[in-house]
Amino acid sequence: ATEAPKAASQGKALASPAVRRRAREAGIDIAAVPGSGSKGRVLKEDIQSYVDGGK
Amino acid sequence: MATQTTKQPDVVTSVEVIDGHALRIPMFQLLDKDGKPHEGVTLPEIDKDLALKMFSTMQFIRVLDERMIAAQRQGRISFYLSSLGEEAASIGSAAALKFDDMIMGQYREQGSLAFRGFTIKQFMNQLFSNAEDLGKGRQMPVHYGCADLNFMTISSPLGTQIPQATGYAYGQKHEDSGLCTLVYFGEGAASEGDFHAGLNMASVLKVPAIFFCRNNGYAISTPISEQLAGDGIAPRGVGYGMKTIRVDGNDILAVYAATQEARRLAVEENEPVLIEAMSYRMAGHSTSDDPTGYRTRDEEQAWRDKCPLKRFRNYLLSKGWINEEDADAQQQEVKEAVLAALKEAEKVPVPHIDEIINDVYDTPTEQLKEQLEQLKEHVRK
Amino acid sequence: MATQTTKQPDVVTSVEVIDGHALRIPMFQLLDKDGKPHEGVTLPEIDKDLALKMFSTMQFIRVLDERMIAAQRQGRISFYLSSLGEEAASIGSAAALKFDDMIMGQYREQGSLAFRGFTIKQFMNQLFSNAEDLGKGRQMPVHYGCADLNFMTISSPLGTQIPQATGYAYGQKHEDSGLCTLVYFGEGAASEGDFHAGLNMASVLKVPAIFFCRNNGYAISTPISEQLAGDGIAPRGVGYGMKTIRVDGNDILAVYAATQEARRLAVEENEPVLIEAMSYRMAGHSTSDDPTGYRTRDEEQAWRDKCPLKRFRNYLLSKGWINEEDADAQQQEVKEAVLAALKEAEKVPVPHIDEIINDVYDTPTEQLKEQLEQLKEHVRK
Amino acid sequence: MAKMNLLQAINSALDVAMAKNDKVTVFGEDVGHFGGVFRATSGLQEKYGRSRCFNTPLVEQGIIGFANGLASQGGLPVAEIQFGDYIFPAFDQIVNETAKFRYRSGNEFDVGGLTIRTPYGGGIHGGHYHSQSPEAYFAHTPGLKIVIPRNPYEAKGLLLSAIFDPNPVLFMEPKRMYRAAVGEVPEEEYTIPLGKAEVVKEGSDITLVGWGAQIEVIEKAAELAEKDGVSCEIIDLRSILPWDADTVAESVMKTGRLVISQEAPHTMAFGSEVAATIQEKAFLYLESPIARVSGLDTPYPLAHEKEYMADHLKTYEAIKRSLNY
Amino acid sequence: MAKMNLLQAINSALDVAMAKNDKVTVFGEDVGHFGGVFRATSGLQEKYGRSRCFNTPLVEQGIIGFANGLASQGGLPVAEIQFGDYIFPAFDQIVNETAKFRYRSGNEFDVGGLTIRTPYGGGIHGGHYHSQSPEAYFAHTPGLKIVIPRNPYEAKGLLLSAIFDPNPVLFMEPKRMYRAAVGEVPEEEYTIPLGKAEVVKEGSDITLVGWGAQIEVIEKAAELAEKDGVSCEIIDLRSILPWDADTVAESVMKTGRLVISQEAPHTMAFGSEVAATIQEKAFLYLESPIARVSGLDTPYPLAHEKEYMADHLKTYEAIKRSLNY
Ligand SMILES: Cc1ncc(C[n+]2csc(CCOP(=O)(O)OP(=O)(O)O)c2C)c(N)n1
Ligand SMILES: Cc1ncc(C[n+]2csc(CCOP(=O)(O)OP(=O)(O)O)c2C)c(N)n1
Ligand SMILES: [Mg+2]
Ligand SMILES: [Mg+2]
Ligand SMILES: [Mg+2]
Repeated sequence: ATEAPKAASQGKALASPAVRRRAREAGIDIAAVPGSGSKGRVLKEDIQSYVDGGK
Repeated sequence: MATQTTKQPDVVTSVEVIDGHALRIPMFQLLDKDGKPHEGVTLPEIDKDLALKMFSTMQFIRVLDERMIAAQRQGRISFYLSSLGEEAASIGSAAALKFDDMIMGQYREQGSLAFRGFTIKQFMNQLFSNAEDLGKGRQMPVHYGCADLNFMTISSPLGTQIPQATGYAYGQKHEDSGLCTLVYFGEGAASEGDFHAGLNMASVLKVPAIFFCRNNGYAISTPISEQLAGDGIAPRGVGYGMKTIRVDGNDILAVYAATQEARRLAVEENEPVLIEAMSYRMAGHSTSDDPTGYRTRDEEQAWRDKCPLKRFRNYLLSKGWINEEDADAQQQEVKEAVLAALKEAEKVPVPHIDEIINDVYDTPTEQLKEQLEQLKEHVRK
Repeated sequence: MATQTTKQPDVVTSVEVIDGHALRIPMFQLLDKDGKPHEGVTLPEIDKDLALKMFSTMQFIRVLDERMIAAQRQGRISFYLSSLGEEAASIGSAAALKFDDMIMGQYREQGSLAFRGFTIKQFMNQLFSNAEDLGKGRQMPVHYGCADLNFMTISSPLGTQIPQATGYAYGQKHEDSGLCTLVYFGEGAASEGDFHAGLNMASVLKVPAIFFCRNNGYAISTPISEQLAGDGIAPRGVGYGMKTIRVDGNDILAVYAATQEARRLAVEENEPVLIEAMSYRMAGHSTSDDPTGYRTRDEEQAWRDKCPLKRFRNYLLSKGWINEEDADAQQQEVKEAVLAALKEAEKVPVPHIDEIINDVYDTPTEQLKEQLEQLKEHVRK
Repeated sequence: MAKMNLLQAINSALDVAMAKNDKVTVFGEDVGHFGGVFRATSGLQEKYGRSRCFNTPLVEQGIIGFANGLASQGGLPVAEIQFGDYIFPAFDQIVNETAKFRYRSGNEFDVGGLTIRTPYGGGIHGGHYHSQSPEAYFAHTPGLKIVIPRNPYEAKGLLLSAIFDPNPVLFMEPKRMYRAAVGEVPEEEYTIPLGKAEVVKEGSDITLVGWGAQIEVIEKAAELAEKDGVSCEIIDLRSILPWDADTVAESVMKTGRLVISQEAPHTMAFGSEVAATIQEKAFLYLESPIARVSGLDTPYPLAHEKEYMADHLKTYEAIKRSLNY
Repeated sequence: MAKMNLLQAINSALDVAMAKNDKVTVFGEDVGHFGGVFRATSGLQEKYGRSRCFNTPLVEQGIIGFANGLASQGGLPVAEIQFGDYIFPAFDQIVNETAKFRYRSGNEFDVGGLTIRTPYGGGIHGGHYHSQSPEAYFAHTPGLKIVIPRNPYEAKGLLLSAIFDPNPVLFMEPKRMYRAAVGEVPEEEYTIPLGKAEVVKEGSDITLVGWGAQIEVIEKAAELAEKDGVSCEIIDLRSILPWDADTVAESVMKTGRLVISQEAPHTMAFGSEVAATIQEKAFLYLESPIARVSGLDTPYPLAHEKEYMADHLKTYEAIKRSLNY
């Protein structure tokens, strides 16, 4: 039941709140981060590579 | 339009303090302690078959209780609760009912259930919480119940069955069934608020219910002197405007006759009746209890002399309806049957794990099915 | 070691059905309905000061009740609940107590509170839930309480105060205070389980408590005939082995004398006492209720003739302790004082918002402080 | 169809049920000739006789004990508790008896025919003994169903379902809407399924969950939010037990945000269960913490009732906080 | 210091309290000469007399009603309810009276002197009427304190705090540990603050929260997890009301994960409040959903007690799921 059954809605991200925090701390919009997890879930590595890529 | 209908009381012009013991209620008894009918009494009409059924049920229950106390000591069951010394109260009252009347028990009325036809096997299945237990192994030992025998499943919280009996009897009256409900409870349980609720409502709503109090002197360790200050339970009936009978609970014929009259009042006149049966809890409260800590051996001995089983046996012997050898032989047979059934029941497995979620609702909810699935998955690991 | 101490009952040898009305309890009365003492009675020793205090309290309460019913109709308060017709029961009983005795009310005993010295202003502050209300505006109108006057704050759930009175009285006995607790309740509330609990425990624990039932014939719309089937409440006392007095609740002298005797029994002999005061609820249950839907005008009229205020007034007139003019003038004064106090109280603001979290615990928890802060922030928006 | 207020809808449901099945009986304090203190049972005694609609003595534990017994006999009792605040003396009969009757007996006996009706909730200047919302006290009790309608139409349909549901149901009526809420209600029988939430209004930015009288509060809050351009999805749980977590979770997976608005004091109100379950079911979708707007953790006050209540303004603020998180 | 089991620790606390203040009285069903069915009050009647330690009639609503009255008079009653399963007849006296006494009277009166002791919990083959963990039923009640000790040392210190705390306290004793738990306990008076959780074990990967007998279960689960290299922080709430959300939130902000393990049936157990509150307070730190390990949503069974219980294995599985989320 805790499994994500579908992808996030338009303009929203699939991510744990802790990952959301990391995005906030990095000053980026998490909805823009491509997620590598199941159903496009954004993982903390994704934030990191987005930040690295952005640099 | 309703009107206020308290009858105008008589007037007195000096403070009249009614004493708390203004009403002394006598106890009805037919057999003396040796089983001899009192001079000139009218005995209830009980034919030989019925008398023997009552007697053999008494013998069975005595054996069952003694055996299961032992079984608990041996660690074969977790808990047991006997009716030693009180067999006449339950069996005598059950015998005076129609089979279709509802019985609601407290937990010390295995006699009534046996009288209705609950088999040794059924007793054992419940006591071992096995897959064949009618209650599906969900309740502690002695919490019997059987719809086919019109014996409501027992519930541990004390007194709750009392207003339930009032409601059940209301339904019987509403259906014009000609039936009644008899509800048992201890003198301890009679302290609960539910007792007050049940009796008062029965009086006002005029339902065919018999409130049968087994006054056995104790509630676990608490003697009746610390339970109540009045003259037992019977005078409370008068407080509710309810017809009331006090009877010797160790005299099965008196119990039978009293219950018969109560049933007549209940069914024919919609008059609920309170019966207080005076008896004594011969054993500990349950196998978890040791009464030597709170009462004297002398007291116990005095009551042992009033044994209801011995008393009825003597009566039947004198009447020539039984003889010593047959009675003893029967007892021996029962002993063996009980032991055999016990060994049988021990072997029956526990109920299927699915039963853990059945009967919470009429059908399991989605959440419950999910919880069961998780549980099974967990068990598989 | 405890022993079982039910006295052995007498034995009878035929089924003796005790009738629900086996015990008829008479009603104690001193004054006839015109206020004339019955022939040859001993009146309680009440000096002129006390008699006038009782009378003026009755007058005050009558005025207060009538005025506040009107105030509710005018929309000035949300709710009111009068004691019209029952002034003698509360005031007569309160007058027989010591000031330090505890009184626990149901909600129709403003007379007792006024007798103890609750001021018009204090009444009004409570009725208007304003910042000066001792109860801090937290309860509906008429839920008075005052520690200084030994009058326990009233609680809406019916019957709960009855076992509480038993506990309070136990504390008084434990401290050897020579004091008692008097607890009021209606004949309707006497159906609650808490009634049974409170009276039975009091009997067993022998506490100095007086259980004062105001039997006014109705519980909202429910007449006593649908509340109980026995002879009122008094016979229940006997069921608990408790000393019991039935008194004419509209005869303030009889109520006084009965309560005096009950207090003596309670304090000197640790004998709890049940008093049943027979009276009638002259008005609707509360301002939310209209009794014309469920009872006849004739019935009301019959009771109007038994008015306790008129009866006592006649007695005092005949004794020469009051005269018509002074009594009327006093009444007029009270009317004006009540109106003035009402106008005053209306102007007092509601309690400070901080009071919303005080007294949940002895000091507000951190969570509560946080919730109050959020609330204040929200209000500021 | 007819215009009915919530009381009339209840009365109509009882009438339909009693006409349909003569095992249906209605009883409680003052419910007989008088028709109950709110008049929900008006006319029923006249129509169906004293044996099917009657006053009981004043004893809640007795009313429910009696009702349990009557239901176990095969009756369909509809017991009234005059105020939700006075249901606690019957707590043992409900929690230990009603709820466990079928389970403990291995289905030898059940009280599925039982329905308990009781008015609940604040906003009527009733202080702490005429204003409580005690649903959460019962929601920890497997075996019970708990149902709360938000308007007259729902009230009638849900009550009819409750009466004929083969399980015991606690039916709680929002008393401040008894006369205030008026709507079109069919005069004949109809039912609304138990255990199913309803999406009262669809939206995409935030999910708002409530039940009973609180739905009106939530709707007002949503109106304010819509003015700010926020699209709110409103869900009425309707059943508190068993409750429809899936409908809520689905909505939150769409909106990413959840505000629960409830009357009862904050700690351990039913919103706690909703929040606990939804953070699990829709974890990865949550854009902000699930918020609960509730009464304060105090007994229900009188003078400060307005401040105490979880009103539309507090709910609106919570919506804004959730969106601006 | 002496070795005591949990019962002896309780008995010692009562003894110390009664010796210290003669307003302390102890009563309930069978607590007098007999010393209670579990013998928690053994010897107290002999030592302090029948007026300070006594049997009551068999009526829970009366026991608590009486206790409320005695406390309002200035006494320090310690009332025993024989089993937590039998506390429900007293629910009205506790929820409507005890909890609201001070508030409704504007502090004219209070029952702060009251302590209610009751054994709770499963694991003793007691079926549904000797096994329940009813703390959650009371936790929705502002005005009450609820305290549950996990071992003998805690039991004595917390009970002494409860008895002398100026607020009414419901003190729940894990009966399956009565004799099973043994530890060093000072013979003299000492107290442990109410409303404060304790970090029983520090750790960095996941926070485990529980109370009472469940702490032992959690410790076992943590041992298993540690073998997998998982560092668990264990928090004993000790007080259920008011409860120490800050200590839990702080821990979760560190570990990012939370598992609550509790005996009671899942829906609306106290874990729901913990989860609802912590997802709010520590939202941005959550790496995985807050998980609750609980009893099933059924009455407490007998034959399948073992399967029903939230044991260390189920708790361990939940820890793994949380970490692998
Ligand atoms: C409501 C409730 N409180 C307490 C108990 C624990 N208890 C079980 S039996 C018992 C004593 C009952 O005494 P009594 O009613 O006289 O029946 P007896 O055992 O003597 O037959 C007690 C206190 C319970 N089962 N239910
Ligand atoms: C436990 C509880 N149930 C119901 C009510 C609602 N109620 C308030 S007063 C009342 C009638 C009380 O009648 P009675 O005890 O005779 O007192 P009276 O009003 O006649 O003085 C009822 C049913 C309540 N306050 N508490
Ligand atoms: Mg007994
Ligand atoms: Mg009345
Ligand atoms: Mg149903």
